[in-house]
Amino acid sequence: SGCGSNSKSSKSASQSSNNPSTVQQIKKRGTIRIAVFGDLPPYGWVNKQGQRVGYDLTLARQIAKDLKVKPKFVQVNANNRVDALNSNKVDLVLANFTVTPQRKQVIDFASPYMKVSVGVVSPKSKAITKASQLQGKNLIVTKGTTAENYFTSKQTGVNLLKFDSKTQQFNALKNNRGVALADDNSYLYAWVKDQPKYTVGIKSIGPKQYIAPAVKKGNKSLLDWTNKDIKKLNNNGFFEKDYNSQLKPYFGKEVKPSDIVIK
Amino acid sequence: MAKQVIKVEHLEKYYQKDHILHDINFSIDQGEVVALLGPSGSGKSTLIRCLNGLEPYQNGTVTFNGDQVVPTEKNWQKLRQKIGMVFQSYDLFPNLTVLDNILLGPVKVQKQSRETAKAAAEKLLDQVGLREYENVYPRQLSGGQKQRIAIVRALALNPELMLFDEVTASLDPEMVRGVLNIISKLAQDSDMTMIVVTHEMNFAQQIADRVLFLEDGKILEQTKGDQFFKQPQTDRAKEFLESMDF
Amino acid sequence: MAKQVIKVEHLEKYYQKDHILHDINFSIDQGEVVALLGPSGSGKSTLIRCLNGLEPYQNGTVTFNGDQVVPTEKNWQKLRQKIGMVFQSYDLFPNLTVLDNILLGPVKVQKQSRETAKAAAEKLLDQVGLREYENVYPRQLSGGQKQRIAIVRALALNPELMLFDEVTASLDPEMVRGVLNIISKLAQDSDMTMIVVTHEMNFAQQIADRVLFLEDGKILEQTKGDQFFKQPQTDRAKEFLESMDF
Amino acid sequence: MSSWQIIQQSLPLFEKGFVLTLWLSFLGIIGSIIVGLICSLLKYFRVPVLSQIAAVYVEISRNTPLLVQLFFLYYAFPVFGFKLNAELCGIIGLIFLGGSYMAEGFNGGFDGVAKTQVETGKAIGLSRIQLARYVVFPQGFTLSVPALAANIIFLIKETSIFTVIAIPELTNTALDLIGMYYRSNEYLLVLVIGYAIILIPLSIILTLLEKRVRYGAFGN
Amino acid sequence: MAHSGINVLFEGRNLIRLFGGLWTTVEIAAVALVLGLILGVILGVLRTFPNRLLRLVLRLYLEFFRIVPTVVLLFLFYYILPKQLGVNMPANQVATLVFALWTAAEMSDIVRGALISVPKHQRESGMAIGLNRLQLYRYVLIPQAVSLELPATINLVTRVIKTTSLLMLISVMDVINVGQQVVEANNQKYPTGVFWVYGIIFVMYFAIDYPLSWWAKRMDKKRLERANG
Ligand SMILES: Nc1ncnc2c1ncn2[C@@H]1O[C@H](COP(=O)(O)OP(=O)(O)OP(=O)(O)O)[C@@H](O)[C@H]1O
Ligand SMILES: Nc1ncnc2c1ncn2[C@@H]1O[C@H](COP(=O)(O)OP(=O)(O)OP(=O)(O)O)[C@@H](O)[C@H]1O
Ligand SMILES: [Mg+2]
Ligand SMILES: [Mg+2]
Repeated sequence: SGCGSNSKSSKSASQSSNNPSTVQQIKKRGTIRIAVFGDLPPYGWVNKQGQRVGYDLTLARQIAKDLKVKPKFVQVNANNRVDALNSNKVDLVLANFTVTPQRKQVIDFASPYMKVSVGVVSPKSKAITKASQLQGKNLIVTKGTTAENYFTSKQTGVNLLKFDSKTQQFNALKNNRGVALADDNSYLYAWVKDQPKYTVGIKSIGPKQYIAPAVKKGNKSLLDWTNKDIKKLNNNGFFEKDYNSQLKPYFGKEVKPSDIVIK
Repeated sequence: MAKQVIKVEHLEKYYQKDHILHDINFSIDQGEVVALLGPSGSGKSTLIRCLNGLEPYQNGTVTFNGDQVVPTEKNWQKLRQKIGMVFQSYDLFPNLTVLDNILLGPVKVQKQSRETAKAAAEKLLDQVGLREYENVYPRQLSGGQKQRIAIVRALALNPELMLFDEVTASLDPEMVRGVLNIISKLAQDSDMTMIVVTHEMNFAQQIADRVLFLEDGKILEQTKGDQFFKQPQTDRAKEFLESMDF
Repeated sequence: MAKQVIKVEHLEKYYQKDHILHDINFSIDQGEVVALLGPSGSGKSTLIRCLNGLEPYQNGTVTFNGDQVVPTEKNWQKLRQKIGMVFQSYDLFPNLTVLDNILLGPVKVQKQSRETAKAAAEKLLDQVGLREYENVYPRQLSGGQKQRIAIVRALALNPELMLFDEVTASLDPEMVRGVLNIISKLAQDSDMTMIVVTHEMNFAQQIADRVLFLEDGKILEQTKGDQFFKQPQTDRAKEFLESMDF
Repeated sequence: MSSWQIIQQSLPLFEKGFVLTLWLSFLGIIGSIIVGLICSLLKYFRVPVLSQIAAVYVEISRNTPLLVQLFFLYYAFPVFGFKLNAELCGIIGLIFLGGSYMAEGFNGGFDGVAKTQVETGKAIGLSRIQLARYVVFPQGFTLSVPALAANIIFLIKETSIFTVIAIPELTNTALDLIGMYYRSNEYLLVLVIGYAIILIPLSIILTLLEKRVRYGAFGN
Repeated sequence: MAHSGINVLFEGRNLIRLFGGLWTTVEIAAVALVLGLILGVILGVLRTFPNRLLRLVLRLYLEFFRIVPTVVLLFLFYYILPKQLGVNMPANQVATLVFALWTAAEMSDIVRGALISVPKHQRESGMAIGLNRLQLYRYVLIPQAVSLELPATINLVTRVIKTTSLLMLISVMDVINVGQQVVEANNQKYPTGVFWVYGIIFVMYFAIDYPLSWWAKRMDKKRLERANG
C-alpha cells in the first residue's frame, strides 16, 4: 500500500490533447459539460421524477448560468473523476471532489466551496467510535475517495471493501458486509438522518479537507473564471441559500451551516 | 415343417401423417434367406427397422419365435440380442478397438465371460480374414474391412435372425465383392435366417430363397428366388429389374 | 485430321510428399470420348481436376486448343468457361433455383443477356426432360434430377470439353440410367469432346472411343474402347475388369 | 515517477488480485462443470420433474447478465436475510452462470453423437444405460470438449465483473489503483497483461487437448 | 414487506425511467450489433483469403478481443483512447464502438467457420463454371454460410445484449445505472426496493434474450435434424 502517494507529477495525463475546455470554447459551444454524482443525496442524485438535484447540481446550474451556457451533466463514479477530466469527457467536475495533494498533481482545483473530513458510520448497536476498533475488520469505502486513500495510507490494519458506487457501498453497509463505512462526513450526516439505526460514530478522522470544483490540469482559463465566480457567489450568499434548500432538510440538528459552507 | 422365426401381420407404419408401410404380411422360416427388393423410398429400410424395434409401428403385430412382441423399449432391447442387424454406413464405434466392438454385446449384454466371447470372436474374425486386426481402431481399416467387422459384431451375439440393409451401398466397387462373399457363405454354409436389402441383383439372385418386392410401402409380390429373376409376376418388378442393369 | 482439344505432357502431381501422378502424357481430339478407368485411389479424380486447374500440378504442361496454359488462377478461371465439369456429389447451389443455377455462369461470367441465356437453358432443360422444374429449388429434386441439372449447368456455358467425375456414384441404382442416357446422347449426337470417369463398365464400353487405364498415378494403358473391354493389354486391367462384376 | 516504477510498486497488489482471479475462476469452473454435467445427465435420462427444473434453470441463467445475477445475490438477497460474503457470492454467481453454459456444452456433445451410432448400439442389444456408458458418453464428451474449452475461457473473463461486488480480483485492483493514483495507462497495461498471462497459455493448452481427445476417440 | 417494496417501481417516474435506461441499453446494443455484424462479415470473408499477413493481422485482432474481458475493453477505450489519440467521444459512443469492435471480432470467427464449412465441392462447382473469387463469395459461399451461421450469430447477439450490463461502469445511463439511482433515491421509504429494482432489471434482460435464444436453439435443432437425415 501507499504506492505512488508521493508521486511528483503526472504530466502524461494532461499533456497530449489540446484543450477544448477553455471558457472561450465553452461559450462558443454553448454548453458546459460537468461531471456529477448520480447516486449521492443530497449532493448529486436523481429524484424520482428523474431530475438531477442536489447541492452540487444547484451550484453547477448556477455556474452554467453565469457562463451563459447550458449545462450538460455526465454522471461519474468517484474513481472516474480524474479520468473524466483528463480524457476530455467533461470540462468541470462538481462531484464532491476533495482537494488532496495527489489529486493536485494531476488536475487543478478551483477555490473550495465546502468543508469536509472523513467520517465513519456504523450501526448504533455496535457503534464504532475509535479508529482502533476497526483493526482487522471490514470497512466499506468507495473506490477513489479520500476515505479510501486515508485508510489505505494511514490505517493499514483495516481491511477495506472497495465499491464502485455510493449505492453499492451503502447497500453493503446495510447488509452488514462491513462493521462500518467511511466516507466524507457530510454525506454520512445526511444518510443517518433517514437511517435511525445508524450513527456517525467517528465524526472526523484525518485532516480537515475541502471540496472544490476541478478542471483539467493547465486549463487556466476555466480555472480563473471559476475562482472568480465562486468568489462572487460567496459574496452574494449563494452557498448559504444552496445549503438551506438542498442540504438542511437532510441533516440532523447536530450539523450547522458553518460546518459545511465556507464563509 | 421348419420352425417359423418371424411373422409379420397387418403392419402399418406412419411418419406423422405419411403412411409409409401398408398392411405388411409375411413370415420367414428358420434357415430361409429373403431378399427385400424395391425402388428407393419404397420402405425397405423402414420395414426391417420395424423388425428389431428401431422404428415404432402404429398397427399390426410382429411375432418372433412364436411369441407376439409387446412393443416396449425393454422388450425390444432383449429381443435385439437375437436379431442381428448391419447397416449401410459401416457403423463401428470409433472409440473402441475392433475386438472391443465385437465383444461389447456378448460381454456387456449377454454377460458371457470375456474369454469365451473372445474365443468365439476370434473364430469369426478368422472366417472373414481379419484376425490380425483385432487390436486396431476402426479408423485404421478400409470401408470393406469395417463392414466385415460390423457383420462379425452382429454375428457374435449368435442371433437367430440377421437383417442386412444395403451393406455394400457405401463401399468402393472393388470392396463390394469381399463383403458379399461373406454373406453368401453365411447363407449357404450355416443355417442362418436372413433378410437382405440390396441393390446388387446378381448377389440377390445368388442367395435369395425368396424375394419380397416392395413398392410404395406395399408388398407387390412374394416369389421364389429363381423365379423372381427369371419371370417376375408383376410388370413393376419387371421394369425394376430392367432398370438395374444398364 | 481432327483438331486437338487438349494435350497433357509430363504432368506430375504431388500432395506434399506424396507423388500422386507420374509423368502423364496423352492428348484428345475434338469429338473424342475418353473413359478414364482405374481402381479407387489411382488418381482419376486428381488428374481431371488438374485439367481445369482445380488442382495445381508441380511439373509438366497442359495445352488447350493449341495454347499452352500458363497456370495462374486468372487464366484457369477464364479457361473454365470452355471446360465444363460435373462432379460425383450433385453439387447444385442450394440457395438458387434450378434456373438460377444454370444461368449463373452464362449471365455473370460470360455476360450473356438473361433472355438469351434463359432461352438456351430452357432448350437444354427440355433435352433432359426437366423443363417444368426450372423454378424449384434443388432440395425438391431427386438425386438423379439434380445430377441432370448439374450437367445442364455445365453445358450452358457451351464448353469445348466436358469432364465427368463419377457422376452416378452417389445415385440410387434406379436413377443411374437416366443420367447415363443423357451423357450417351451427348456423346453420340453432338460433337462434344469428353473425359468420363466412371465405375459403370457397361456404360464406359458403350460410349468410350478410347480408354485410359490408370493405376497408382500412372497410365498403364491407352486402348481403343472396344478393344479394352474385349482384351485389355495388361493383366492389371483384366483383373480390374473382372472385379467389377460380381 | 516513471511508468516502470509505478508498475513495479503496484505489482504486489496485482499479484494478489491475480491469485484471487485464478482461484475464483478455478472453483467457479469446477463447480460449473459439475452443475452442467448434472443438468445434462438429468436431461439425457429424462428424469421427470428434475429435468424440467434443470431446463428452467438453464434458460434463466443463460439469458440474464452475470452482473445482474451478482447484484441480486449480493445486494438484494440480504434484504430477506440471506447473506453470503462477496467471494462466495462471486463463486455462486459464476457457477450459476457457468452451469448452464456447461450443460449446453455437454448436451451439444451428446446430441452430436451420430444417430447411426446410437442405433447400432441398440441393434446389438445395449440397454439405455449401457448405450450411454459405452457409446454416447465417450463420444459425446469428446464432441463437447471444444464448447467446454470456450466456456472455461469465457468464465475466467467473467470474473472481471466481480469488481462490482468489491472482490479484489485483477480488474478491481486496477480500477481501485486508478481511482487512487490516476495512472490509468500503467494500471490498465498491467491488467491486460495479467489476463493475457492466464488466458493465452490456457487457450493453447485447451486447443492441444481438444486435438488429443478428438484423436483418441475418432482418429482425426 | 415484500409486496410493499414492489411499489418502489410505481413511485414517481421510476418505471418510465427504468424503461428509458433499457432503451439506452437496447439502442447501444442495436447500433453496435449492426455495425459489428457488417464489419464482422467483411473480416470473416477476408480471413478465408490466402494472404497470410492479412490472416495473421485479423487473427491477432480477434485474439485481442477474445482475451481482454469486456469490462477492461470499456475502460481501455474510455480512458486511454482519448488521452493517447486525442479522439474524444461521449460514453455512449465509446460503448457503441467497443461493442461493435468486439462483435466484429467474434462475428469474423463465426463467418469464417461457416464459410470453410460450406462443402468443398460447392466452392469447386462455382469455380468450375468460371466464377471469379468475388462472384464465388457473392453467389455461392456467403448465401450458404448465412444459414449455417445464423444460430451462432443470434447467440452472439444475446451475449452482446447481456454484456451491455457493464455499461454502468463507464457513465452510460443504462438501465442498471438508472436502477441504482432509483434504489438510492427511494432507499428510506422502500428498504426492500433494491430487490424489486434489480428484479425488474433481471426480468427485462430475460425478456429480451430468451426469445432470441429460443429462436437460435430451434434453428440449430432443425439443422441437426436435417444433417441426421
Ligand atoms: N425419419 C423419417 N421421417 C419421415 N419420413 C421418412 C423418414 N425416414 C424415411 N421416411 C420416408 O419413408 C419412405 C421409405 O423410406 P425408406 O428409407 O424405408 O426407403 P428404402 O426403401 O429403404 O429406400 P432406399 O433404397 O433409398 O434406402 C420414404 O418415402 C422416406 O422419405
Ligand atoms: N487432398 C489430398 N491430400 C492428400 N492426398 C490426397 C488428396 N486427395 C487425394 N489424395 C490421394 O491421391 C490419390 C488419388 O486420389 P483420387 O481421388 O484422385 O483417386 P480416384 O482414382 O479418383 O479414386 P476414387 O475412384 O475413389 O474416386 C489417393 O491416394 C488419395 O489418397
Ligand atoms: Mg434404405
Ligand atoms: Mg475420384
